[in-house]
Amino acid sequence: MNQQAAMDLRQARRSLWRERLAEDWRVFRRNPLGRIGLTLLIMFGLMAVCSYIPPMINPMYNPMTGVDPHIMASTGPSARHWLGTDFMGRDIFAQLLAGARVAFMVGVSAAFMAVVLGTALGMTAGYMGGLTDTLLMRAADMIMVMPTLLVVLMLAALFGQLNIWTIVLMIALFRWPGVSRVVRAQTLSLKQRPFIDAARVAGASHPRIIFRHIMPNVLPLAFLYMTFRVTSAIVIEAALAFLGFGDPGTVSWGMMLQWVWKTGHMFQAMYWLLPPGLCISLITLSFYMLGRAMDEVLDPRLRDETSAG
Amino acid sequence: MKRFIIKRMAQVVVVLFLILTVLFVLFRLAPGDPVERMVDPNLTLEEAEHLVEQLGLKEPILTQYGIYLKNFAMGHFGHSFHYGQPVAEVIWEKLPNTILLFTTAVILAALVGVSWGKIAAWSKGKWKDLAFTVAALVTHTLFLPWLALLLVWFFGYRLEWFPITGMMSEEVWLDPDTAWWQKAWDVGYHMMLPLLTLFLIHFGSYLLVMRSSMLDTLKEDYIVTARAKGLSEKAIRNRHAAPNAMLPVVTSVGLSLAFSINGGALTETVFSWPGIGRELVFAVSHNDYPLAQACFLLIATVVLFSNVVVDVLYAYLDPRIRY
Amino acid sequence: MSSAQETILELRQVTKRYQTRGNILGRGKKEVLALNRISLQVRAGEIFGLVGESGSGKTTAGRLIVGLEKPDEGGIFLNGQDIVGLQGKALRRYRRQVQMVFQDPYQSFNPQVSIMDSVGEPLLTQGVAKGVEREQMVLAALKEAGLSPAESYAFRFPHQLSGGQRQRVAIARAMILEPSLLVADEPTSMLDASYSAQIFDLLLGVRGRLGATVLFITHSLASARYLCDRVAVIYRGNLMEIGPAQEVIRNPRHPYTQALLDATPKFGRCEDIPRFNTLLRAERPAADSGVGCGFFRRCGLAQRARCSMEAPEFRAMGEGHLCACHYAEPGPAQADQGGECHLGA
Amino acid sequence: MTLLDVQNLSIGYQTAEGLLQAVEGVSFSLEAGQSLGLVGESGCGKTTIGMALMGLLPPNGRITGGHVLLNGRDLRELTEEEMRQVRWKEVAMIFQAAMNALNPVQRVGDQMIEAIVEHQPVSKAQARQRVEGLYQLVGMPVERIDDYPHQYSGGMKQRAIIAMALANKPKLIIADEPTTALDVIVQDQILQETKNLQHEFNIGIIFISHDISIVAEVCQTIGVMYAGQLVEIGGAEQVFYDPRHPYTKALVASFPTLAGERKELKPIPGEPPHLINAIMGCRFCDRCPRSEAQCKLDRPAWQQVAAGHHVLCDHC
Amino acid sequence: WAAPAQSAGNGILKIGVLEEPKSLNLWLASDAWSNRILSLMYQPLYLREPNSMELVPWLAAEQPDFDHKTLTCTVKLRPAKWSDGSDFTAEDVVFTGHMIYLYQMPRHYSKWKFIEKVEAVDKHTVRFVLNKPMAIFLSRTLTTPIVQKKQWASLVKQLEGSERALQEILQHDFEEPSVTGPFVVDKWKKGVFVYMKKNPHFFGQGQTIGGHKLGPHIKGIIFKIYGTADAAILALRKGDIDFYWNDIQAGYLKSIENDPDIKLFTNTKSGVYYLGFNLRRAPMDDVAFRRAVATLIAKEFIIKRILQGYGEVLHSMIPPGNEVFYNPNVPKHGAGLDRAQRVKAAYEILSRAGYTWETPPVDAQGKVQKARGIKTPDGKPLREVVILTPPADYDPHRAMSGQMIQEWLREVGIPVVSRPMAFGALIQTVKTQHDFDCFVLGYGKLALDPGYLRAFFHSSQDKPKGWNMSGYNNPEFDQLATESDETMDTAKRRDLIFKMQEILMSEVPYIPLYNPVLVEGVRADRFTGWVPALGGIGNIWSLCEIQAK
Ligand SMILES: Nc1ncnc2c1ncn2[C@@H]1O[C@H](COP(=O)(O)OP(=O)(O)OP(=O)(O)O)[C@@H](O)[C@H]1O
Ligand SMILES: Nc1ncnc2c1ncn2[C@@H]1O[C@H](COP(=O)(O)OP(=O)(O)OP(=O)(O)O)[C@@H](O)[C@H]1O
Ligand SMILES: [Mg+2]
Ligand SMILES: [Mg+2]
Repeated sequence: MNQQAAMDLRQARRSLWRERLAEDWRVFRRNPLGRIGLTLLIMFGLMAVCSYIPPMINPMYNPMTGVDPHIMASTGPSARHWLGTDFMGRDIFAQLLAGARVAFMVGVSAAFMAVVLGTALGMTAGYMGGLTDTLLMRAADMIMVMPTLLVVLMLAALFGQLNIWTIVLMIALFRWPGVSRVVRAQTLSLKQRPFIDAARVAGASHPRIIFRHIMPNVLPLAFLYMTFRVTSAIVIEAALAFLGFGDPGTVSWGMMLQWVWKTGHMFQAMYWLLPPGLCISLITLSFYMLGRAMDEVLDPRLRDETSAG
Repeated sequence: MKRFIIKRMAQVVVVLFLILTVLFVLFRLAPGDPVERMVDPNLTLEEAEHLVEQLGLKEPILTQYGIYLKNFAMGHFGHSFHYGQPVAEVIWEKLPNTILLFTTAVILAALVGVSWGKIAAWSKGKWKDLAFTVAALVTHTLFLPWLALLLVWFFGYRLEWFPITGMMSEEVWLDPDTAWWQKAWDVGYHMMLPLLTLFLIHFGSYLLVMRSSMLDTLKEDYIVTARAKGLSEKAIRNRHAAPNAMLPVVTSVGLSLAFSINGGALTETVFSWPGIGRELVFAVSHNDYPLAQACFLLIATVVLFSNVVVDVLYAYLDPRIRY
Repeated sequence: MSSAQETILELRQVTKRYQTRGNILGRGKKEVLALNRISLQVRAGEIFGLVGESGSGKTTAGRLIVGLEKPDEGGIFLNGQDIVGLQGKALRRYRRQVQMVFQDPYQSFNPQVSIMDSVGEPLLTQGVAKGVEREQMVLAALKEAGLSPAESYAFRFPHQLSGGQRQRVAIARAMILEPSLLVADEPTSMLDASYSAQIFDLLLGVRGRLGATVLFITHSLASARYLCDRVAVIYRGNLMEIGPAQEVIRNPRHPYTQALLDATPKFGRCEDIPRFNTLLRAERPAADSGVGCGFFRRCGLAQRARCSMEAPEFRAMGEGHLCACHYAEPGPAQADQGGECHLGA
Repeated sequence: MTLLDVQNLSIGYQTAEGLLQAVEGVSFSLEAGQSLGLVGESGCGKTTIGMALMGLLPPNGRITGGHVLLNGRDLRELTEEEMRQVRWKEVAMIFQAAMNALNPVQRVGDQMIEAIVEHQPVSKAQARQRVEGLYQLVGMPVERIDDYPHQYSGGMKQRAIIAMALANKPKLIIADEPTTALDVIVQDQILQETKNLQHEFNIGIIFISHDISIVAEVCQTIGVMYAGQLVEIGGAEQVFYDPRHPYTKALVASFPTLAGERKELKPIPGEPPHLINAIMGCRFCDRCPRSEAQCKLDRPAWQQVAAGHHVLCDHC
Repeated sequence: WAAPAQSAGNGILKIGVLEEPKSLNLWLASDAWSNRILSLMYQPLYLREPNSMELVPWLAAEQPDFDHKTLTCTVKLRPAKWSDGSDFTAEDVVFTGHMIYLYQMPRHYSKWKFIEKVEAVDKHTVRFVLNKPMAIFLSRTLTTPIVQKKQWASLVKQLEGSERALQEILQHDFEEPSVTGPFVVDKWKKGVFVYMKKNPHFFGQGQTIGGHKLGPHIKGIIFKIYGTADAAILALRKGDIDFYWNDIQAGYLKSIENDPDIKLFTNTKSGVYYLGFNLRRAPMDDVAFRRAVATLIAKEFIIKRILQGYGEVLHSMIPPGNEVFYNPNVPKHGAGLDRAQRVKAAYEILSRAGYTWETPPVDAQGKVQKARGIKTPDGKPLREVVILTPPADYDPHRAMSGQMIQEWLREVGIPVVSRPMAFGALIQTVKTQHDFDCFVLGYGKLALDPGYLRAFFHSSQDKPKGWNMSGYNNPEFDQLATESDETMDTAKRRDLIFKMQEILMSEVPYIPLYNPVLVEGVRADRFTGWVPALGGIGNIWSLCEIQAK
């Protein structure tokens, strides 16, 4: 009997979360922006996954090192090279696929780091207040006024040899303040909310308040910010590569654009100029749209509207 | 108000000092010295050593730091390794160009973005809103260098309408008879493409921010009041909704300034617009540290001061805030 | 009314000040005297009403009592033990005895936490029960609060409940540890009349069945009269009048209480309600230091020389009825005219 | 002549879950200079009616049936431009959230001048003079005309809005919970002033509140609303002393009073129905102590219980 | 919209360049872009004639009179004028020499420090006294551009005793430098254009020097600064410029090859692109290993595929265009072999040196197979070798060459990775830290005098920041190099240089790969008379000779 009851309760608890996710999903799905964004992202995800295939078919499809033995200059699309080849006879399509992988890698990992850092620091500052808050926020202010691209550019020039992970790390280091400011503001406002008082009256300790009560309310926001940070990380990496300060050993879309630009194929190789830029723009767009859609899912006003009545 | 401004300025100075120090440390931490990177077989080892010494790179670090701070305080930003000229002069030559391009673009984008954002929010759900929003979303997320290259390709190469580089035609400037307006026209003509690039990228973000801020504002009660007062739609939109909706836009402009400067540098680089952004990229790739340092500092200063200006502007626009 | 006469809670000369945050520069920084030397005693088993307008410091008093904040001066005693400055374990133990229901049912629940976990939180943090046992206790508490079937409410998020339901959940949460004192901070001010009656019933039940003492904070004299055994009227942090509910409301002695009663819209058979037409002045300046009478700024009777300098003593006006006014006299209320009823004027 | 005649008004909101029938079949009328109170719990459609009378329903709201006749003119047939002329000139509104009803970045005086200039051929200077007059009328210091709203206290804001409502001498004012956010003492002052002004200018007032005691203090006629319907309407005394509808009865019974004996309050059990679902019969039947099986199915009809006292219940 | 001005008509030549000069200060501006402009202004005593590559008297009036016994050289000067109208005299030459010596002028000092004395014999005669015989005296010292004493003397005087005199000099900025060349800068709009007008005092005007009848026949030159190649190419196609003074990348060639309005000139450069080894480390210290690598590299493939034909194979560290010093008979590892043969040859070299494999690259039947498990002669597995290259965007050719070399070496089982590295970092790693295995670098503009061989491979240059990046150390070579440096007789010196090349190519510290070919484009319809030369048509001779069509 008791066991049965316990099972029922567990089930009820599970279905509660299922329902909540289902509801979020419903709201999300209603949003055309979200639908388009997600579809595009899935497409890019597939591209990233598929990037492993061409080099397996033929080593000449290796995006960085594979050259078509019969082609010595950039050629247009053909059956053999769907999007043509670059100036050395490398397959543009294979590069494009590899670029998707790099974009995800850079975007997601930089954004993740920035958001984790920003959330942790923002919550610390907001919850602790006082000197900690002041110091952290002054630091954030200072970093925030730096144009990230130019900073990373300068560091790249100074320290030479940037590999893709150092770039990711630097983007993360310079993009956290925005997140932490928002998280801090949110933490501050949460701290003022009566339910925190209610938890304190219930006897909750500081860690419990932080992790059980504040964090779940901050995380969606952090997650939302992550999608926006992903776009900025991808764009910064691409711009860096475009300017020639990227990781020379990585085929990213920005790098592809740089090759087409620097090797003088801009005017005759549309097939080479268009795809990488389009991909960067579209992936940015899709993360952006995803973020906007999530914003609406998270927007409490909206939730209250649907729950009212 | 005055006290607030003074206090903010003091903050800016402190932050600048920090940035200055960080820059110094970074440049000293960086491996190698600038001479080392001059790969010229004509430069013998002996000569290189002598040059390093002459450039003052062999002094003790603290001495260098002291000299560096003193010079900055006195407005000497050193000499560019590359041009041999005082950095200030180099920057002084390029700064007006950047200001011309960047501010024109940002102001135009802000005007268009804000007014279209206003209209889009006002006609939410209608085709106008859809068209504006989609246009903004697309242009806002376009990869700037790519957009620039496409514009170069289309307007410069295909249509041959606009020059794709530089900021003036030498004929115009060599001819002693050209009137000032011809020169202005010439610069404007050269500015078309970079301006268009920056404009497109920025207007989207202004539009989106304005639109969502306006949508928030439209939910406010005083808008209902304005309606109830029987005001015309235009009056409600322009007198009540827009001024309130502008507030978040102003803040977001201030906050995104650092980010748009990235775009400015990229645009200048692609279009060889002789401005600060391009100069910074150039200096960085030519290891011209004094120049890079000064350009960066200038940019940081501009951003910091603009943030102060934004704060003040905000207070001006929002009577609830009184410093 | 109440048989138990021993004091469970005592506030002794409690003062609380707040620094309002000025702007970034620190300009406009002000000190707000939220509570000014308040002393009162709550007896075990009674429902004690704390009545006052918005901003009078009612919530502040509640927060001090449950230990969410510390008084700047004075002491708060529960069963004779000073609770000011309790920390850590001691504070947690204290909170098993004192719980609070907050004003805003929409804000006092974590939107990310289910009702089950919200209500069960005290059990967990106080180490009373875990797992299935905890869940059963939560269900029982919800049932107690009139939410049945409890299972269907337990596994919802706060936004899926109406305001009245939430406030009942809040009471369930506060009562799950079976505290001896419950602070109810305007539990109905955000609710519709039809819900408030439910909440009142619940609070009466809490007192009746569980024998808990209730400190009922409200701005409405009518609900105070309905619910409370004794009431205290406060104005801007100053205690004005204290006494049996019926006595204070039907026979107010303090000009402020009188003004409050005058202003309260009445309906129903209200012929027997006296009207005092107390003279209220527009605000006049006074030192904000807490000396003098708290009501001096608006009082029509007050004389500067006396009232602004000398804080009035509490004087007995009747059986357990105290009033802090230089001009109040014991005896029946002196109404200007009796029973003007505003109904359908 | 009847100032306002609302006939069978129904209003729906288009929501994600479907059409929300916020108001259904509401009829009442108001003579010039009279006051009508609408009471009912939160979400019963009071504000919706007020907004519909102003022609200011939100984009997803729509009048789905009925007529609104103002001085014999059907407001539903007016064009948007004509409606604009009506607003504030003939019908003014005092809003629920007075705190937010003033534009925070405009001076209060300017906002009032705007309301005058929009509807009357006067210069700004003249309008300003008028505003000064209005300030005196509502007992506010004239020198604070040029302040911003945030510099006013809650009561002052409310007074300013009342003054603004009077700016064009409208015949009808809709006051939607004008005092909810105020302290009792201030509330009392405002209610008194409202009453005085109404008498002085012979204005019809529709007074909306969820607090019966406030409505009781101000209005001659009272309409009780429940879940989008008007369930009882009649003179104030009739409704409060002799409530007929079970809901009205319950409402009166659940309200603590200052006078008389301390009577026991009787809470109304349950929750109001969801308005998304089409409701066939009586909307109150789930919570009604007297409900019968038939109540659920039959649409209740209006009964006259006394002169001018009507109830929407088949069993009263 | 603005129509391209017909520049030929008004006698102004428009040249497109990518960067503007650093400054007009000769001592600072040594880079290629500044040089394009400064070389038209500051003139040396002797200049190479483009066809014969011989030095011809330029500011000098006749060939130098060198007395080998006293190590004295007397040079007679032309009557010439500075652009400010004052006379060019022997004092200016003496002053220039003193300046270089005094301040250890970077890039010049090494060419002058062996000069004992330089003096003005009379107004038009200079006498140099050397403290030892020096081969580069004629070809490099006497080709130093001369600056005007009048203009610099006051500054030099001011700087007496200054600690940072050199810095001051480098940072000195003249509004209007006095020069002797055919053009002077008239207007310089920073970042936009440089306008040079004809120098009315140019000594060569109307003269015939080295068989060339000199103009200039044009009124002036506008250097338009295009930051990017695409813009410049577009300008050339549209006719906005008459000459794009830079190498046209293969990518652009397709679009302009068939343009009748554009004429392309193809010239070799004086460049060497090579693979360098770090001889301080195993296995690169093993000459057999290096030879095997050299054998495996198919230079023709690199030229054909990577350079798309725009280059010539190099077999020596001196490019063949340097006809005097190029030794055609050096060992040419693997020349003419196909892939399989290369693998076999390399296999043979390595196995003879004691390398072993688990699976050798060539099986018992002599067929090439996939090699595995290569071990060094001492039986240890061969460690991974890293080839550093500049990144593809800096120079796609070098980066790609590195990739190809990696593939080729793997054919015999040598574990190699090619790693592109940002240019600055690469130099730092290779030149300063010596922390590398192999690298691919190159020089695009080597002097014709082979003195650089000594710099690159002399053991004295093997120190941090020294030019001997390989750490090559061969006493015999050192001896030859020093001797050749001090041999002033060209024939004798040539023998020494030949021998040095043989030693180098047999020990291969560097494997020369290719010398790119330079493609330049001019408008065919505007100016004629371009003078092709080693290093392209962009040279002072061209600009002195071209005429509007
Ligand atoms: N955290 C705080 N910081 C500054 N001032 C505060 C703070 N909390 C309360 N106050 C001030 O203290 C005074 C008393 O506030 P309190 O919330 O106790 O009033 P209340 O009687 O509960 O009012 P209400 O009926 O509006 O809830 C008010 O003037 C308020 O502005
Ligand atoms: N814009 C809207 N969209 C959808 N539903 C709405 C909208 N506005 C109001 N509603 C719904 O219509 C019903 C009536 O709302 P209304 O605001 O008229 O109630 P009310 O009686 O004024 O309540 P309160 O006392 O809370 O102000 C409610 O159920 C509400 O949820
Ligand atoms: Mg309170
Ligand atoms: Mg309402």
